[in-house]
Amino acid sequence: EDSDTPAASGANASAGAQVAQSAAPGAKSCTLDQFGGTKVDLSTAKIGFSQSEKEANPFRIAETQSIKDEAAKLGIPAANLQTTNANSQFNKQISDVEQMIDSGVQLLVIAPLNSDGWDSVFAKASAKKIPIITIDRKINADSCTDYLTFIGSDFEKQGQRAADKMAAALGNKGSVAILLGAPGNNVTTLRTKGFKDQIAKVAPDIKISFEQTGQFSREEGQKVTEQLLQSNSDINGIYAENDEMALGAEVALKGAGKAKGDVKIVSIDGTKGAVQGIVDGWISAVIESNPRFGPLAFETATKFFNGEPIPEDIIIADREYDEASAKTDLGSAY
Amino acid sequence: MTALAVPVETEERTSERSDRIVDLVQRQGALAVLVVVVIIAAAAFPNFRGYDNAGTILIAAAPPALIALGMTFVIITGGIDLSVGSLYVLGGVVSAYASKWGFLPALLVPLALCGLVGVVNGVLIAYTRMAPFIVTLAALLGARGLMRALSNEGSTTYLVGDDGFRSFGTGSFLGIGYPVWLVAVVFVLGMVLLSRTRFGRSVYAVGGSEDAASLMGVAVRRTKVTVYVMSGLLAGLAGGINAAKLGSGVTVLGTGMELDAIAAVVIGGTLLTGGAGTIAGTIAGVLLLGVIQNMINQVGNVPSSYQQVISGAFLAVVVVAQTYLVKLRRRT
Amino acid sequence: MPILEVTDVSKVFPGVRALDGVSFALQPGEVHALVGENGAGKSTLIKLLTGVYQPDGGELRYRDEPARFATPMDAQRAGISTIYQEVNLVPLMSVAHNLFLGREPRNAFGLVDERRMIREASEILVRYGVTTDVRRPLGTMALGAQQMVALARAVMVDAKVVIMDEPTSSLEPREVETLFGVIRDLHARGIGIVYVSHRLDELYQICDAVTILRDGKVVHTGKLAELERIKLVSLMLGRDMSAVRREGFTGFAGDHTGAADAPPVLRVTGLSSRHRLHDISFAVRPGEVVGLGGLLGAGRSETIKAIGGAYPVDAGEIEVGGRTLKNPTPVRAVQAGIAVQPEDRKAEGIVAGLSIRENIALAVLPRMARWGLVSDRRIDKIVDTYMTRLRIKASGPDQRVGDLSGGNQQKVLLARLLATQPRVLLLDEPTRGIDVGAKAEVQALIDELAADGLGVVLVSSDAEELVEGADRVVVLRDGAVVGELTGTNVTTEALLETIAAAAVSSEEPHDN
Amino acid sequence: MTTEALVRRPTFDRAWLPKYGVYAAIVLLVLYNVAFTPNFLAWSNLRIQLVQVAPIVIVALGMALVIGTEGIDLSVGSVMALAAALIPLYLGYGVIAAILVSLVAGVVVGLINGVLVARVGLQPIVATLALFVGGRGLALVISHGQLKDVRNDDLIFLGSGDFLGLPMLVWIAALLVLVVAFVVRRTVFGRRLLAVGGNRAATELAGVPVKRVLIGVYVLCAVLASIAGLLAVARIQSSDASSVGLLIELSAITAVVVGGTPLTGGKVRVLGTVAGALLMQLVIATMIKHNLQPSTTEMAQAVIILVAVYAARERKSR
Ligand SMILES: Nc1ncnc2c1ncn2[C@@H]1O[C@H](COP(=O)(O)OP(=O)(O)OP(=O)(O)O)[C@@H](O)[C@H]1O
Ligand SMILES: Nc1ncnc2c1ncn2[C@@H]1O[C@H](COP(=O)(O)OP(=O)(O)OP(=O)(O)O)[C@@H](O)[C@H]1O
Ligand SMILES: [Mg+2]
Ligand SMILES: [Mg+2]
Repeated sequence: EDSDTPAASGANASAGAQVAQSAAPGAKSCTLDQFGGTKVDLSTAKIGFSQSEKEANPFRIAETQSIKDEAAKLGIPAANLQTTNANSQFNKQISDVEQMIDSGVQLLVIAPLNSDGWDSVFAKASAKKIPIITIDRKINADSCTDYLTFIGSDFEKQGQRAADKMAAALGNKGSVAILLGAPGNNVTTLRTKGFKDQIAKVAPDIKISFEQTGQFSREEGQKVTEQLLQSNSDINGIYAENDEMALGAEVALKGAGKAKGDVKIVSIDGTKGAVQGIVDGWISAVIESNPRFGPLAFETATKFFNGEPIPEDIIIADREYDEASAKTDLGSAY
Repeated sequence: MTALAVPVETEERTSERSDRIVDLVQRQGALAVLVVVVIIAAAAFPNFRGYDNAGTILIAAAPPALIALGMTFVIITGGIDLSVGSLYVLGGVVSAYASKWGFLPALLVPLALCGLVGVVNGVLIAYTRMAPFIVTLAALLGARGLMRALSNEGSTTYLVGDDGFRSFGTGSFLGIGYPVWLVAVVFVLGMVLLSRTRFGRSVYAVGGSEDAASLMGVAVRRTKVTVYVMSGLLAGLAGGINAAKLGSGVTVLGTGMELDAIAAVVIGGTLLTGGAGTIAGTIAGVLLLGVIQNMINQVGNVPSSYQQVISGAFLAVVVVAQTYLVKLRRRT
Repeated sequence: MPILEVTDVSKVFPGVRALDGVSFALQPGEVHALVGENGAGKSTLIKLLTGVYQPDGGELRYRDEPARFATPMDAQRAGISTIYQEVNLVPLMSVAHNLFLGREPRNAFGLVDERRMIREASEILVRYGVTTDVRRPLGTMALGAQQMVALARAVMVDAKVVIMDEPTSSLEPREVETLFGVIRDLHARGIGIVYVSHRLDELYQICDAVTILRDGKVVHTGKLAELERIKLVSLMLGRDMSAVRREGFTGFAGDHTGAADAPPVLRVTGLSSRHRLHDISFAVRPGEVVGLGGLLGAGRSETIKAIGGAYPVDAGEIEVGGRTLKNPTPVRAVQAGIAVQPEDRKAEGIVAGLSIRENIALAVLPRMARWGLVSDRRIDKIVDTYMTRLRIKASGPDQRVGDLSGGNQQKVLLARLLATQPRVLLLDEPTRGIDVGAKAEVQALIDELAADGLGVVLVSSDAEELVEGADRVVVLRDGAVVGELTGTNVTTEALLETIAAAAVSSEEPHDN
Repeated sequence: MTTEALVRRPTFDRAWLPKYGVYAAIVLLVLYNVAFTPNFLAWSNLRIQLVQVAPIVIVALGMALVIGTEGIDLSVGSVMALAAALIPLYLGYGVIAAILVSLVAGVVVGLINGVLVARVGLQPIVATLALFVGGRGLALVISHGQLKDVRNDDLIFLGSGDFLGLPMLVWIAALLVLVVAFVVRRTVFGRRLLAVGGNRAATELAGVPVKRVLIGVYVLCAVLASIAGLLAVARIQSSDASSVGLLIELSAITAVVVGGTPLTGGKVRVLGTVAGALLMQLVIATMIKHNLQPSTTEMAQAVIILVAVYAARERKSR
């Protein structure tokens, strides 16, 4: 519970206040009528939640927990909330969701493994008029027909914010290495694009001299950094596309005899370990990717079934942690 | 001492009858387990019984079934094909890409490309005597690299451009998706090919004893190349129909597809040492894995790590049971 | 005008010149014997004739035209049918599928007509004395029956030439007769036959011409009837006729003195195993060679394996040197002093990929080691001892056993058994597939071992060998003892009579 | 029988390539890097390569033994995960306790694999597939799916400390290489293992306790994997059951096969295995250092595996 911790960006647990960016006037929105569904009482409804990856990293743990906690808070019986986990197998996620549709769920919350490839699910769900809320990752499709709305972070924006932090840490010049996420992953693509574009804009003197995948894992992040420190000894900054790789990089830097701050690390996610890294002086800044979708998802669903218009995208507020805020905000990191 | 009393022929006949019964159980072992599991699931989970749920299980099983079909041929020849998972993803990507030219290219381009990789596998295995395990392991890496090269390191997802192809993937007939019908047809062809043609017999012969098969005039190398080509083609086809279903050439399909296929084939009673196996068993094996997955989901709230423990334990139980059935058969 | 002919062919394997300028001609309607020691090049020549290997030089002519067979399939299509030496069928496939592999009858749709195939297979096999369910996997049949299937397969096509590489090594006398009937029939139809065998009797019974190979070269070719038996052997071995005459044909010297009243070193009582063995009892005294006689499938191999702990036993007792062997496993059997030489040398005997040294030491490693660490010095000592004692011909103890000739492989196997210092030696077909020279050596060795006080159990399908080598013969049929020959009664005739009598009596209704 | 027929005179070109091909490939790759990769010969760089390859070498040693018996062990990655998951739980009782517990986990998994293969008679690939799937799940269950930081100095010393100028990891790996080489060459167990791989039926009939040998081999392999798992934890200073040892079975098998050990059993090349692992490590390092994309890296790996195995393949000798 982070309700009484003042967060950097001013977000607090009240769901509405989590929203960073509501629909601009005139943007597309969706009502129950437009969608064509029927009103459902959430407290008695059958709800399906499809998680994409194993609950084996802080982000996924917090995400699943947040959904479950909020459901419990709303008095939804545990038996009515069906959860599945695709273990990173995309086809399994598709059939998990299809199976939940078959079993009669009335609302679907999906954390998609991939942004494309949902055609068969949409065909099935729209036939039964089941609203789908996708969280954390957007699906490339038509809102209000294929799915209801997307609640999540703007990954490209995260990349841009990380670039700003990196530029500031390096004083707008230097040589930066990127530890990419898993290849082919939309998150990887967007965080890379946002970062590179923004660097080109705000600090053209920063050279991106190295990009290799660390597979979002600590071990790979460490290995790649070790190699990179040998061949690119002039590196000043490392942009890690998630905290795990940043922590791996930290171990590699220590192993190579570097001192704190020799190489600036900026990463994305906002896990406790990484924020602790800032406190310890190894990491310069962390952009949060907020996993606490539960309150917002259920509030959105309630509004929707009450007939209120729902915006196409609901962007959740991501905090950021830097040397100034890390110590005080450590408690609110997940 | 009845055995002494009866002439040899009679003894053979009695042992033959019990042989056949055990044989039946052994051959239908996976099917028997499948039936038992389905009955349990239907009793325990009301949602399992639905017609829709059956359709969902089948459509999800369609691509793995195709891959397992190819794998069955390969394993009966005593080989193994680890490249199918990568070929499946590669097939999906090129299928989605080619769909902008229409339905047929969307289906044929993955076949051509993955078939080609199969040719390379087959030729290397048949003509250089390198171990299938290692050749196809290299192909696994190579095909994945190729897929990444074609999709801008996996970041570009091609969308299926052809509406016909897309509706082939998502549409259904009698509540059963079109891909399932296609897979059913392919399986019937596969069964006929394996059990009723000279090629099929040579597949068994090569796996049973390569040297003997060669001395008996079987074209061993051609047979081997053919099964790897088939395996590649079927993996490509699986990728294609999956792309049609998903409406895009997804690049992040999970790894490990090859191991699932091997598991399904082995559960179906095919010997990894080659020379014996049936396609009916493979169907049962594929469905069994799908049903188990479905059951775990039906429970509702199993954490992901427990799911893996259950799958692993289940795999062990089925394979051990299968082995005891085979032993039973050998003892008579 | 020869139907099949090679002139001046050679074949070199890495390090071995298997054939060296060999010429060979087969006339139509002729049964041509091809003889020579192990490793002389007989099988290699056959493989050259049938497209398994390509010759390194020379010419192949078939039906008066230069020919080249790229694969065995080509040769088969051209009308050359072959029974290769190593079993060349697929054990896991059914009998019918083996018989028809590659030429299955097909129906109107081009699909294999299973029903017709099964019917025809049964019909064909009956003519070869095989009455079995042809849907059974071939591997469950006795070796002899498998050999008959191979024969049927080779002959059932319209062949011009039939080649048989040691077809009788696992046939029983009755089956050999069937085979000879088939050969005579082919002969009458003008078909050329190449016949390879180490059993000289058979050659003189059935062959017209002979070609003798030694070290990859032809040392003689001509009419067989004009070649004296002793001369043939001397040509094969490359030794003086007088030397061969002096040594005789079998290596057995005669009776073993064996302490007639010493307590038995091995006593088997009431050995039974589900369906296969029924109440088998016999005893072996030190220094005695006890033969196990019977037809193929009589259960001799199973008996031996059961004693060696490698075949499940339901009832019965095995005593070695007065001590009961409880829950026999191969490990316990070896510890108790039992050494088993299995029938199938390749599959169950040698470890082909390992050296002679490793093979000989395999069973005695713990004795060659201290705290689990092996002492190469000790191993070398025993390896040396046995290589000398058994006259193993090899380039050295480090040679791969798979590269040795059959006879020498057999001796390595025996060396491994002897290294365990056994009290009882169980030998299953110790001379199968090895040439006359090596055979005599192995036989002499058995004599020697018995003289040293070992109890020996000898299984052989060669009645002559059994009778000459054994002091007593226990006759089995269908997994039960049906008679025993002792003293002067140990003759080929008596052996065959006992077997035949048992066969007759067991076909009569039996009540007990 | 001539001596010519008995003595196989191996010609130079025939014997050379299969035996020393891996080493030649390593030399070539090193030469390439010396020429084109900055800072390659620096000690710090070589050190990194050795440190990174150490866990793979350790796992590959066990894999080589299993492959020597004509088996295969897919569960090694899961064993690493299990070991990793157990360490933080027992670190409270001291490093020794934690290490012992993780080794015990290896023994247990090895026993299960061994019994399934030797006694039940399962095919090794399927027997170990069960634990491949279930083992990691179990590790996640044990660790509640949570990554745990490890801050025990003794353990961290194992992972990143130095002894006599060489990293501990390298010492440990080198020691294990020696032990395994010694086991294969000089012990009864090692000789029996090769015989089992060469011809199991014959070895059994010869009175060798084949099942015990097989179980021993799988236990040894799993124990080596658990050592690799605990070293991985020590090195990355955290325990993450979801990623430790992921896909290492394929790297290990590749190292073994590229190193010239045939998958058909009966032969184990310990030094070749080390060289195989080193070759694959150098390939990956070269790709990373030249900032190549994953697609290129994977395709290049495929080609190198094929070339190496083609060169080292067993000539048909029958
Ligand atoms: N594929 C092979 N590779 C290497 N050497 C071989 C091969 N086949 C046969 N040889 C060698 O060639 C020689 C001739 O062997 P071949 O099998 O023709 O003998 P054989 O006369 O048939 O003997 P046997 O009576 O034992 O069957 C032997 O020295 C043998 O070791
Ligand atoms: N009636 C039968 N049913 C099944 N298998 C049989 C039968 N008869 C024989 N066999 C198999 O055939 C093979 C040969 O039989 P067996 O070993 O009993 O014969 P044997 O008396 O030892 O003859 P030999 O040693 O000369 O081959 C064995 O593997 C045995 O299992
Ligand atoms: Mg021969
Ligand atoms: Mg026998």
